[in-house]
Amino acid sequence: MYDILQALINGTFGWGWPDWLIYLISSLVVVTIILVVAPLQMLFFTYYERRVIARMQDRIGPNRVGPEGIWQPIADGVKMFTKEDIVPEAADRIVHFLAPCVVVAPTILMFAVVPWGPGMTPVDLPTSLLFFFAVSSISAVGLMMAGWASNNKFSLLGAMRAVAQMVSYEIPAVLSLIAIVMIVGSLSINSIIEYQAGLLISNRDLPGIPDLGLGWFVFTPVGFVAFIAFFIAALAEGERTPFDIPEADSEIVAGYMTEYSGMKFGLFYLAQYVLNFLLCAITAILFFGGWQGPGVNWLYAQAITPTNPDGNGLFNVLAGALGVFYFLLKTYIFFFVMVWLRGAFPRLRIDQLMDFGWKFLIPLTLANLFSAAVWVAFTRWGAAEGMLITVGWSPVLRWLAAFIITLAINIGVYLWLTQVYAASQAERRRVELEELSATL
Amino acid sequence: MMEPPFEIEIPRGRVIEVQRDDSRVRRGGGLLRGMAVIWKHWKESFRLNRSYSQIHGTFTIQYPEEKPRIPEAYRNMPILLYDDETGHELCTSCFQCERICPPQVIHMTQAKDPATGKPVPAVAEFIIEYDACMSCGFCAEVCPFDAIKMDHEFELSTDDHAQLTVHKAQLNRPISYYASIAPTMWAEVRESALKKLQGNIRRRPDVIGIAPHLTERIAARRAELAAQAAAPSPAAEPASPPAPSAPTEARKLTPEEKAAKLAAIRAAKAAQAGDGVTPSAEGGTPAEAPPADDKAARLAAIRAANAAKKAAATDAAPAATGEPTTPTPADDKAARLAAIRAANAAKRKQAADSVDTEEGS
Amino acid sequence: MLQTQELQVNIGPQHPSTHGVFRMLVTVDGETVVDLKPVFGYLHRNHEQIAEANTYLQNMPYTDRLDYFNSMANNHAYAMAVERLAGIEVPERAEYIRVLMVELTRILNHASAVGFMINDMGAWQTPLAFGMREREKILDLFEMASGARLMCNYFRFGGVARDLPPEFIPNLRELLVALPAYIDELERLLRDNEILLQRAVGIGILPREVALSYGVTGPVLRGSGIPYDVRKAEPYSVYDRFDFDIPIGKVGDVYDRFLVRIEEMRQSKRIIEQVLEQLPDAKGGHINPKARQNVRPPVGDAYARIESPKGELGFYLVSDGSGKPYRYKVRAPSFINLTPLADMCRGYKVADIVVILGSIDIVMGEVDR
Amino acid sequence: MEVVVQITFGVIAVFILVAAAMVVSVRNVIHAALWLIACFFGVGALYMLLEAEFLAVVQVLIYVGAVSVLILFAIMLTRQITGEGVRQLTNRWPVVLAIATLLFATVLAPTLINQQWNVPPAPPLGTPEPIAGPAELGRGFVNEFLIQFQVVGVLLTVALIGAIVIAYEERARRRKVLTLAEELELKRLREQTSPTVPAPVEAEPVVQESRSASER
Repeated sequence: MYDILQALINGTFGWGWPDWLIYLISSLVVVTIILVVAPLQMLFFTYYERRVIARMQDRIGPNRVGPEGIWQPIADGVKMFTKEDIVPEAADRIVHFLAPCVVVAPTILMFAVVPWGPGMTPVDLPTSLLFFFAVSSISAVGLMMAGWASNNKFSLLGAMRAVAQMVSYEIPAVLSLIAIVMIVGSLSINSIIEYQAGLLISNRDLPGIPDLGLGWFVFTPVGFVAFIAFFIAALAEGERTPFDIPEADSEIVAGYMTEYSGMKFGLFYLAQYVLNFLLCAITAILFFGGWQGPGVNWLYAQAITPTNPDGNGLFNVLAGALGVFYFLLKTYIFFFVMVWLRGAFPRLRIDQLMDFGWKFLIPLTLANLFSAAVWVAFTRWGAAEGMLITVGWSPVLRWLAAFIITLAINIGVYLWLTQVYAASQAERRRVELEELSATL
Repeated sequence: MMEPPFEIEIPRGRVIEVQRDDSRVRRGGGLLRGMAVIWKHWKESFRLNRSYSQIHGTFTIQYPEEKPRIPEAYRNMPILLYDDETGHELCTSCFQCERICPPQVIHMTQAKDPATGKPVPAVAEFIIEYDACMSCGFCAEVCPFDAIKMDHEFELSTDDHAQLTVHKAQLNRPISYYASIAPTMWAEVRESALKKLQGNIRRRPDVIGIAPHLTERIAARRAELAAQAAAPSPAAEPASPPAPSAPTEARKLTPEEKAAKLAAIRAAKAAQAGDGVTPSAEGGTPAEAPPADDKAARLAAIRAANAAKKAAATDAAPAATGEPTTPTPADDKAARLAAIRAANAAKRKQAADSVDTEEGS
Repeated sequence: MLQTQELQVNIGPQHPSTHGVFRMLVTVDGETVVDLKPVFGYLHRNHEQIAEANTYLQNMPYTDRLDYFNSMANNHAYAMAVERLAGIEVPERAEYIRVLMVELTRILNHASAVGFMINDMGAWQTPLAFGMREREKILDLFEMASGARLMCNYFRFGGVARDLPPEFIPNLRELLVALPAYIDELERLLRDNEILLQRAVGIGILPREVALSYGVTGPVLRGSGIPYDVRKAEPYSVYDRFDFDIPIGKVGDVYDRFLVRIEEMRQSKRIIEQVLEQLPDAKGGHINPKARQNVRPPVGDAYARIESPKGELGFYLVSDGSGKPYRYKVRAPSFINLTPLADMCRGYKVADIVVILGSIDIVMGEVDR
Repeated sequence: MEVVVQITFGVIAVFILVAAAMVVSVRNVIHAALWLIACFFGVGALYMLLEAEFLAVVQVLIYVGAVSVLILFAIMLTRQITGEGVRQLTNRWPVVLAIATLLFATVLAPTLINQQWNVPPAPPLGTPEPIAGPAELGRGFVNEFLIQFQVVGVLLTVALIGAIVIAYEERARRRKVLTLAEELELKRLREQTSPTVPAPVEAEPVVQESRSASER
């Protein structure tokens, strides 16, 4: 945004404004856009989810307010705003009030590093991926505050479950990301996206591949396993079925939201849906190339960029539009999958969820980490790093070897883990009984 | 590893053990299969489906725009039928429905001949408490005259609870309405119902038994017809509607004449009161009163009935006879009511005494 | 070491997954259930006492309200009891219609019971929506025949209220195409679902001997592996003329009950097909023309039981020769199946309680009466 | 620009100090924990101000996201939910304050006196790049500080195992409640192992055990 504005104001118009003013203007513009876009995404997502899940259940879904019910979320919002705000007598008023804010703020902050299109990153941090996950972990504190301040058993139980779940599933999420970070060699989201140019194979793994913006990580064995693991972890972090235990209405009513009403309740909803959007977006970015897609890179090459200040501003708009289109399309498809899962599955029990996370997902992602190391070694290392086998191999051969080896490792580990996981559960039951019979 | 499922033969069948195979190692195939099922539903849901044999497609009926098809037998709330042509109600107030009704929500009073005070096979007031009705349909089933039927109307919601106590005027529906919602069911009973109705009409004097909202119109129509018949030629007389009452009598029903007639009836009744032809003499009042006055008349009737009941309960004849004198009647209506009350109380006392003596002997 | 405190949690009476106004006073140790006290009676409507003040026929619509999912089955048991008491013959055709209706009821009850159970596991309504879709179709049929969807009030002493309307049989035949497709789809959706297996296998085990000692009946008993079905044990109506199997479970856990219900839907469909074959040859009309509805049975008592979808449903009537029952007693399967709940839940997790409750398949209208 | 940075620093520093003071002075333990989180945030902001983004992010990730949640968990699991706790400060807090100030002064006074302010020391030629970004940190971990890194790793693993050992109890001892199926299974097992002993006598403890569990 900053570079475009600078090019526009100082280049096109030639006004020669000072840097800090342009910086301030661009910051304000970006913040405004984010603050507008985030709630809009949430509104759209609630409508989208309800319509899609209704279709899955042979229903139609909301279709009364506006054409095809498109204004339904607005009507819901109006309802939320006009509802009475009830604070329980025994609640801790200040914390009760602060909790929704603490939950919502990080989700909006996370938007700061999400690139919407080529050159459309609000804040281009070199450690943006880490920033994303660091900030996302703050909302756990907000959930704790909500659960504790409500002074309700169900709330506290829900908050504990939510936080335990978020903390546990952050580990497989981050472990699966580390595999990607190892391959890319950067923590910057932008460079991860740039890596995924090419056609089925990344440009950087195999130079000379035509650039259609399709060199996505999901086409590699490492990326695929990381994608599955990350998506499962994202479901748990976003409290989506089958991991929506914190708000399991059949057990603990509405979890940490039980004692909230009116717009405070609405804020929790906002946070949840915005978080879901961001998790879908980051999945699209990391494994499906974000805004990458056929044509975007070509358009962007002719646009005004720091490296190419003489470009045409029109191409900025075109590349941006196409990039945003690809990005949102992928994001919405992932949200569709989330809704699809919600339509299809019951939910796990809390101890089963922890079992799955710690005993299956984490070993799987650890093995995937090893695969990623193998991948890097085969595709990039030479004699200098001590990788003597691949000396003299052509890039195609190296890539093929890496692909086959990592595929074998990942499939093998998956099959073995499922077996071990099942056996461990059966074994546990047996051991339990043995111990019992020994003690009694 | 898997044992063959357990099975034994029993007469005309087997006992089979369900196949669990839950010891198999699972790798997520079941989840994917479930997702495939849901995907199919999602894909097919853009097609509208109303077929019984299909399990995919959207089944939703968009309610206010699109009404569900209602089978003939559907029963919601009871209604009363009247004949389209004559306006006569089919109900004869036989009290069958009142007796069978499980939640006891049907209440009715029998009509009386205003001239003679004798009961007429027609209903004076008919009340159904829709709010407590359980729509069981027994009333329609037991009705020997097919006068009470179950309606298909289901949009009964209201913000006024009192509206759910439904009176005869709101319960009345023409036969043609019922024939349109349940043609075959009506066709089955049509013959006998109409035949019985003809029989009953003959025993109903004047406008008794005519749907209340039609009495005015019918009176006007009769007056018109009578005027026609009187003016051009007496030959037109047979063309008058098949109402039992003569058109000459109908002409009397101008307001002044009606008042005169009422006075006459009152006198007659007062004379008859001693005889005690029927315990519910006051039941005749609502039928005479025009529909606008309906409510007040009913109230008076209920009040009178209550007073009579009370009087009977006190078990002391002097007290009962003395009671009518205490209120000072402002108008003749009140006076008449008081007279009826007193007569009733006296009669009930007599009846009770006779019962007592019977039981005693 | 890590000591946890025992905590009492009230689940219900106003709770999303207690299937009505039902309260469970749960003592938990962490997430483990130490003790559970079912508290019910919130829906008590004095059903039996009201019935003793009503005439025999007037009670028929009240039986609809016992287990409002299976009004036809309730009607059947009550009609059978009065018929036994008053010695009323039922024509053959009426018996076939009765069996047809009760088996349709069984399908709709199991479809929704499975759906509700999966809902309690946390599925977002989908299996329930599919079950409700088939249930709606069956209710359409009920509406055609009896005039009402839920409170059918269809049975009369000596037969049924009306004969089947002409459009009933074609619609039923169409439905019989959809039913196997629905059941197969349900199996595909859930049977091998790893999450369902995790939640259902080994949960809420009701061992054989315990099930017997509690007097549990219906799919819960059969899920525990005891092949007891009133339709086979004491064939009433015309059930001795049909071929059908009795599915039983192996372990007695939630999963077994789920499978037994699915298999029972298949068997009910088989029975309906046989009814359709034999119905045209059946003698008699839809009701015994000599049967008086306003019965005054001779002094005596009678007990009639049927295999209702939820278990053995019995009506015990004592007549003193008047038009009203002197004593009227319902043996409600939901109530008796609910009694082992505390034992079934002990030692499992809190989240399992609702699943176990869902797998018992209760209707509070029948439990509290 | 410098002025803005100075002002921002001042604001953040005051915020941190206030938050820290609140941590030790509020009555409610949960509130204290929440103030601690605010304090951590302030430190993260300071890092950000110093353009050490990586450290700032890691500060948030570890302290706010993990450590504080752990603290909150610990408090909620061990204390009454209502949180009305005792006063955190002792009666003699001025004494403690004085001692703390004294110690602080003894450590910091020489530094403050000897430090030459405002003059950044010129790096001698040939010194490596300062360790700032994640790439440099990573390289540092696996090259220069490999042994330290490994030792810390082992230490953490040991701590992890220790935590498991502390938390671990035998299942049978931890689980006081048996399910119905387990009870019967046990009974059956017992009958198999000791057929000589009459079964009812053996079975009785099981029943009693279960009953006592349910009565508790």
